[in-house]
Amino acid sequence: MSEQYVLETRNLVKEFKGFVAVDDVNLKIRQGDIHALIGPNGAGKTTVFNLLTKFLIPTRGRILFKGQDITAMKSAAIARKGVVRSFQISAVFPHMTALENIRIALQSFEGNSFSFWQSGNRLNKLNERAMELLDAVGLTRYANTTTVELAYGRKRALELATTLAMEPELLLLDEPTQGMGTEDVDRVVELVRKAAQGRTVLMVEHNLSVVSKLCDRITVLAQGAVLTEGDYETVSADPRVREVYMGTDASGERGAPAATTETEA
Amino acid sequence: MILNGVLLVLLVLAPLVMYPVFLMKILCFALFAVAFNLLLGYTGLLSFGHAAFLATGGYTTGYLLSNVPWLTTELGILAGTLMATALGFGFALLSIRRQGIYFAMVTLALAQLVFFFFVQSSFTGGEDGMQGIPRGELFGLIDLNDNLNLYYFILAVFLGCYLLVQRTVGSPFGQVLNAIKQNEPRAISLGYNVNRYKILAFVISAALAGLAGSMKAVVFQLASLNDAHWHTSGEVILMTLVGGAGTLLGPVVGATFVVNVEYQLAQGPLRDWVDPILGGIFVLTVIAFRSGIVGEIQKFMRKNLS
Amino acid sequence: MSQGTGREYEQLRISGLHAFYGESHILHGIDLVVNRGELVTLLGRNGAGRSTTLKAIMNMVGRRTGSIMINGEETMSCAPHHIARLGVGYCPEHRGIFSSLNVQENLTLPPVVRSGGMSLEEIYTMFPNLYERRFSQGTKLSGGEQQMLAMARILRTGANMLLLDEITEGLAPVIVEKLGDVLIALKEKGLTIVLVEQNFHFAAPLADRHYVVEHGQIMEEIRADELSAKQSVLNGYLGV
Amino acid sequence: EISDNMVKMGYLADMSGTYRDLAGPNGLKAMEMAIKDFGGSVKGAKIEVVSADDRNSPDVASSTVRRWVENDKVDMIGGMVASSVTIAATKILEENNKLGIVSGSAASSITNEHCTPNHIHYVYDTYALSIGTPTAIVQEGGKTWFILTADYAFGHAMEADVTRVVEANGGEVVGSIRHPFPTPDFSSFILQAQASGADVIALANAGADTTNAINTASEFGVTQGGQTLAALVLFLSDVHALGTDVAQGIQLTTGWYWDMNDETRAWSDRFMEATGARPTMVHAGIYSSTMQYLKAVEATNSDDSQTVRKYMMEHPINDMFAKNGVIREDGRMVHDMYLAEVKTPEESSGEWDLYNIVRTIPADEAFRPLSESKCKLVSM
Amino acid sequence: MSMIFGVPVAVLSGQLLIGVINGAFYALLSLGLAVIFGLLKIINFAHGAMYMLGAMVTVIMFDAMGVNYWVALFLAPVLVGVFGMLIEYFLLRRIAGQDHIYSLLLTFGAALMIQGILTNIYGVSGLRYSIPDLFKGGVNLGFMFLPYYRAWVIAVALVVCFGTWFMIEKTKLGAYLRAGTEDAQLMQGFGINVPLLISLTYGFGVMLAAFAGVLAAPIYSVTPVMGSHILIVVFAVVVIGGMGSIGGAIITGVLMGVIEGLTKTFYPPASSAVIFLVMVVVLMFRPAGLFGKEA
Ligand SMILES: Nc1ncnc2c1ncn2[C@@H]1O[C@H](COP(=O)(O)OP(=O)(O)OP(=O)(O)O)[C@@H](O)[C@H]1O
Ligand SMILES: Nc1ncnc2c1ncn2[C@@H]1O[C@H](COP(=O)(O)OP(=O)(O)OP(=O)(O)O)[C@@H](O)[C@H]1O
Ligand SMILES: [Mg+2]
Ligand SMILES: [Mg+2]
Repeated sequence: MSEQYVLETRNLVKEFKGFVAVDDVNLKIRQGDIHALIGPNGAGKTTVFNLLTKFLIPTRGRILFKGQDITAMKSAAIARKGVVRSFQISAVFPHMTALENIRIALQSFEGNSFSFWQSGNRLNKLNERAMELLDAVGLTRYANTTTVELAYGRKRALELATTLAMEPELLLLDEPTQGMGTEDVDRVVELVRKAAQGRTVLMVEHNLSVVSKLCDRITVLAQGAVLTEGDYETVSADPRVREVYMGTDASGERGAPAATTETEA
Repeated sequence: MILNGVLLVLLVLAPLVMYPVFLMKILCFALFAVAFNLLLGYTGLLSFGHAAFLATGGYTTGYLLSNVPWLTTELGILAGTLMATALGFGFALLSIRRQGIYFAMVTLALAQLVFFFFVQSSFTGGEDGMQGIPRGELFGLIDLNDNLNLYYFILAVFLGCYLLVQRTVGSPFGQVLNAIKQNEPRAISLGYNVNRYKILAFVISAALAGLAGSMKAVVFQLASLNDAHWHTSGEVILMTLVGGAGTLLGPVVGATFVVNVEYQLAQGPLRDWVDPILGGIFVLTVIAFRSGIVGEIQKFMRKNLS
Repeated sequence: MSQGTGREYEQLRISGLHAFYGESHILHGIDLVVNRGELVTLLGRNGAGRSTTLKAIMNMVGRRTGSIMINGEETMSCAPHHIARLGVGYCPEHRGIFSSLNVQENLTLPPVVRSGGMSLEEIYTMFPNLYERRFSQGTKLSGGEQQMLAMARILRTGANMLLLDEITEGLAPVIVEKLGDVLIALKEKGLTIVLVEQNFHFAAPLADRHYVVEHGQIMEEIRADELSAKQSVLNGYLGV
Repeated sequence: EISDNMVKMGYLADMSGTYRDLAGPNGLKAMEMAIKDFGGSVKGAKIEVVSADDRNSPDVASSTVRRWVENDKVDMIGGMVASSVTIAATKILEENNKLGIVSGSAASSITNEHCTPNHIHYVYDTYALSIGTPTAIVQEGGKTWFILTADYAFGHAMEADVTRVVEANGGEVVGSIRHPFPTPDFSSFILQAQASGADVIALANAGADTTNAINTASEFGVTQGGQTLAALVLFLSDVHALGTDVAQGIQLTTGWYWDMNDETRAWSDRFMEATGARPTMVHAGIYSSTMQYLKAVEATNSDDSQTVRKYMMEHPINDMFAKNGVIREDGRMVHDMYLAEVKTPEESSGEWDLYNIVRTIPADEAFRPLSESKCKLVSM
Repeated sequence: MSMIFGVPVAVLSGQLLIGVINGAFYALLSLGLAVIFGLLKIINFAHGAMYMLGAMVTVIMFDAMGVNYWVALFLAPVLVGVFGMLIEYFLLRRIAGQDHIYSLLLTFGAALMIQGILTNIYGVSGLRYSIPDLFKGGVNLGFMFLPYYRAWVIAVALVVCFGTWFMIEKTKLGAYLRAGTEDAQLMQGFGINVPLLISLTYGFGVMLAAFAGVLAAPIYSVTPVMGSHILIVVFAVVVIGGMGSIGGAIITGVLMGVIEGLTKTFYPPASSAVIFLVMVVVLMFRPAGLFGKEA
């Protein structure tokens, strides 16, 4: 019935001690789309991500990946099935170099991860691919830098590269451009576009210019429930979306006070 | 490399100048600490119950060698190691899902229950200890009552285990352990079933600790409740930290240092002051040499080379 | 808003500031001045040292040399809590919401250092989300809600100089808009604000002056009225 | 022939742990006093002492003893408290044919299943301790007994011995509790013992467990309730710590008491001068046994363990510690033991004036008869 | 007389009361430990030594200067508390923010030193101290004889526990403490003298241990090693309650006293192991302890 949908949720609900954070959400993510999940702060976007990757257990509802029910699966199993997320707050291995960070991700496909008797040199063949990924996020120079020493924005870039290393079928990105300078934002947009070829992306993003440039389809969440859905034009024209989320400025750049609009032109 | 070679030569020649039983004691504790460090230093798990494995290895080997006449020593040691491995697997299953200090405390609690079992069982000889364990013969051929024979046997086993741990730490498996140590949720999201990795690490560590206990029982020809006491679990933490957790040589150096200091002090004019002096050393380590002896040397070299 | 008219009160003067994290030397001689009632931004690429500058003002970096005067008082030898007591409010990059406290406790946690701060009601009207979740554990809030809380928290203390690090991070456009209004209102009340921002479109219309930071040094100072003239220079630095 | 023209003695004891006050550093003083009193040399051979803290660990004891006898040419080892330490040490002494004189240990197994031809058990043992007190108390009318037993081999052995003695004298053991070692709080056990209604509450434990139990018993009014308290293993240092206030009236068995006669008083005055405390029976035993050993070496002109032990067995001991003490073939030194009662605060004239000696238990009653011995050295 | 599992009800009620009394001790000790761990993230292996110091100081002050019990009840905890603050200031402060395990090593080392030095001075047999005259004797409750002193212990321990709980969970000072442990630097940036707060907290936690020590002095044998046995039991109590949970430490303390008491009645040999059994079972089902918040 739903061949073209990579991911579906059916009446997904998450309650925290009586507080309903996700309220009966039915998502349908089409194969190959870049799908955005937007909405005001506290709408439940991150919670949805957490449910999809089983960092939280749904109170009710079902999750289907390629038609298969994955509601009961564990985090790691879901990741191995090809649903991989990046974190909103940067998550890296702080005392490894950038290169090693990526290698750990690549290694999970190698199937020798329990071989405690093998030499670590077997992993060197992953270096090339790791460097490619670092290059893609502009971190080539920092390949051998210990990750703690990277500035915040670069950690985010690294986090993204690590996620891509997983070659996910469905990529979940939680605010991938958060904390990045303009320059990097553009690079990430390109990166996501490139990464999206041949796979599906579901992203949370508050930078509307990124959303407008990248996304094929947008779901707006508000107070845990789906407010509306459609492409950027449809959604941004919706007065309810303007009211609860975009504010007076829908120019496509990041939200800014009314006064900005003049300077911008 | 050169350093390792020099150390090896020293170890081979050591019994010519030093008392072999004492050297063997050091090797046993060094192996114990190396095993423990695989968890603390390389997986980020603080086990507070490793005494249980040391004691299980010792008691099992001791019991078998005393009661099964045809059993050769290496088989007795193997049996002790296997028993500790099995116990380690049990501990791991019960504790591995707990985090941080809770993990430490569950392992402590389990070890206390094991201690209780040993206290209650008659085969351990209670507080008299299991005494007079025969050293027997290696492969039925080599007489281990000769201190030198036994020393070289223990040295060989120790070196084998040390190399195994070295290999493990650098292996693909070791990389994953390191990742888990640094950021567990991230490792999960990369598709690793972290509990399985932790369990395997725990079991390897328990096996090596059991092996250390088995060999110790053969060396001293006794196994006692002291081995199972929580102080011993604490002692191995101290040895590891004093030497340098997360370094390969650290636990070896730490064990050598602590065993030596304890022994030398107990003999000398300060024999009533062993505890306070050891205490002072621990305090000093934390304040002034936090990375441990080996860790600090490494830091110093890195600084002066770059 | 020109400098040196004399009637202006110099609230912050940093000269020759160097800062280190362990071995690494991050700030290489920062010089800047902020007058009372001014809003200045620190612009720059990732890793330029803007956050570090704010932390250095608070004495929260490993080691510092140089001089930092607050209200004409040298603070290089002051502990962080003394600096806060001089009327400085700091909102860190990583929010620093306390998980052992609920939202309301988080909000009322920082001691009042001066009179004239906002009341709890005012804050809750400004951020209704926080009101709704006021008895939740602080870190159970969504990313954006935590950001609001981090900002709101220092508005209560009555600090008259605010050091704000990336406060629009992760906020929905409506909220960002509202924050802009808040900053304007604070400025009108006479507060001094040092703003570190990635979101130039947010910062540009609010600021009196911009400092461009690169490699731990101030590369350029741009007044609001020079902004259009120097746009290309700025773009060069920011890599737009 | 005295080997290397030197008599080297080792003193091994707990110097810093639970048993410190029993033998400990003061035991070493006692040994040194004996050597000094002997003159510092035997037949021109120097007498030397090495000492070590065994840390109550058989490992430590075993590596120390091994090194002493295998490397450092030690001829005799004294002290030894914890039974695990003693058994480990004596095994090694047997292997190397050196001599051990055990003064601190209580376990009677040391001259029973663990006996060796290379050691002597000098001062007391659990068998002896559990004879005197129960016999006397049962005879005075304490017919029903409740035993608080430390839950380890030593406690179990004591419990069995007491039960045997009580029953042999016509009494009855109505209950017992095995408590973990160590137990910081005894109130629960004391309560159960009170509820049992037994005439006598016996403590088959030692050290801090015993003092804690006695303290609690006093707090819960055990004696006011008409029950008698019998501590089986109680040393002078323990009673001193408890004070006569709490400990008054308790009956106990001891191998020696400092205030028995002029001879003991004279020696313990000297001991007190050196250490600041009155000697326990263990301290006195260490002094005495060292003396006897040196005499034997002198007499035989040898420090060979078998020669010396044989001489010591053939010559009864008569000194301030023992009258007509005899070392048997199993290594047990048998001598008179004493039933003592702790003085009341009114009777006591000073902090160390603690016991009234009630009765002498003759040597042949006090110790396990050879006929019951499991020792391999005892010829049937 | 009615029986439960072969034990008379009267005996059982006595055992329950004794359990509660011992539980009050555990509560007091684990409370201090929970305060120190919960608020400072320090694994205080010197806690047993501080308890011991409380008792030793009480006895020593009495012997040397005739300081009586009532004065000691205040003076000894204060002295030990100040001593604790010195340890914090000169030692623990230097490892702030480091892994837990360093505080464990450091406090363990400090405890060895304190214990060892006192052992060499005072020996291990114990020092004499007697119950204050006011509390000599007791009352017969019918099912048991309750010494007045034990009644006093339970009353005063519970009052102190509740007071501490209230201060930490319900007052502003408590909020500072809780927040300061999560991000000391930021708290300091808000204008709070965090280093001082930390010293005081450590001093306070240690004071609670010393207070328990003073209470123990008249009824337990006072020796330099009296704290080392009780240490890991108290740790177990804190873990079962949930590390960092102040209320949890108190309730669990009492609960464990009772469970231990019941074990002493039904199967005495296991009474030292039962707490660990409970711990394993509890953590099986509640990973963060009975009252702990899951991370
Ligand atoms: N573990 C939790 N316990 C209780 N409430 C929670 C928990 N996690 C999230 N919430 C609440 O659920 C709501 C949704 O949170 P969520 O993090 O999903 O928001 P979001 O849409 O990602 O917002 P943002 O854009 O600010 O990141 C918020 O109001 C938050 O306070
Ligand atoms: N704790 C630390 N240890 C070592 N180096 C650090 C540390 N924190 C920051 N740095 C380094 O200091 C430099 C400046 O960092 P800072 O956080 O001030 O940058 P920023 O300008 O605020 O950038 P961002 O936009 O990424 O926050 C960076 O190169 C970073 O790698
Ligand atoms: Mg979110
Ligand atoms: Mg920054």
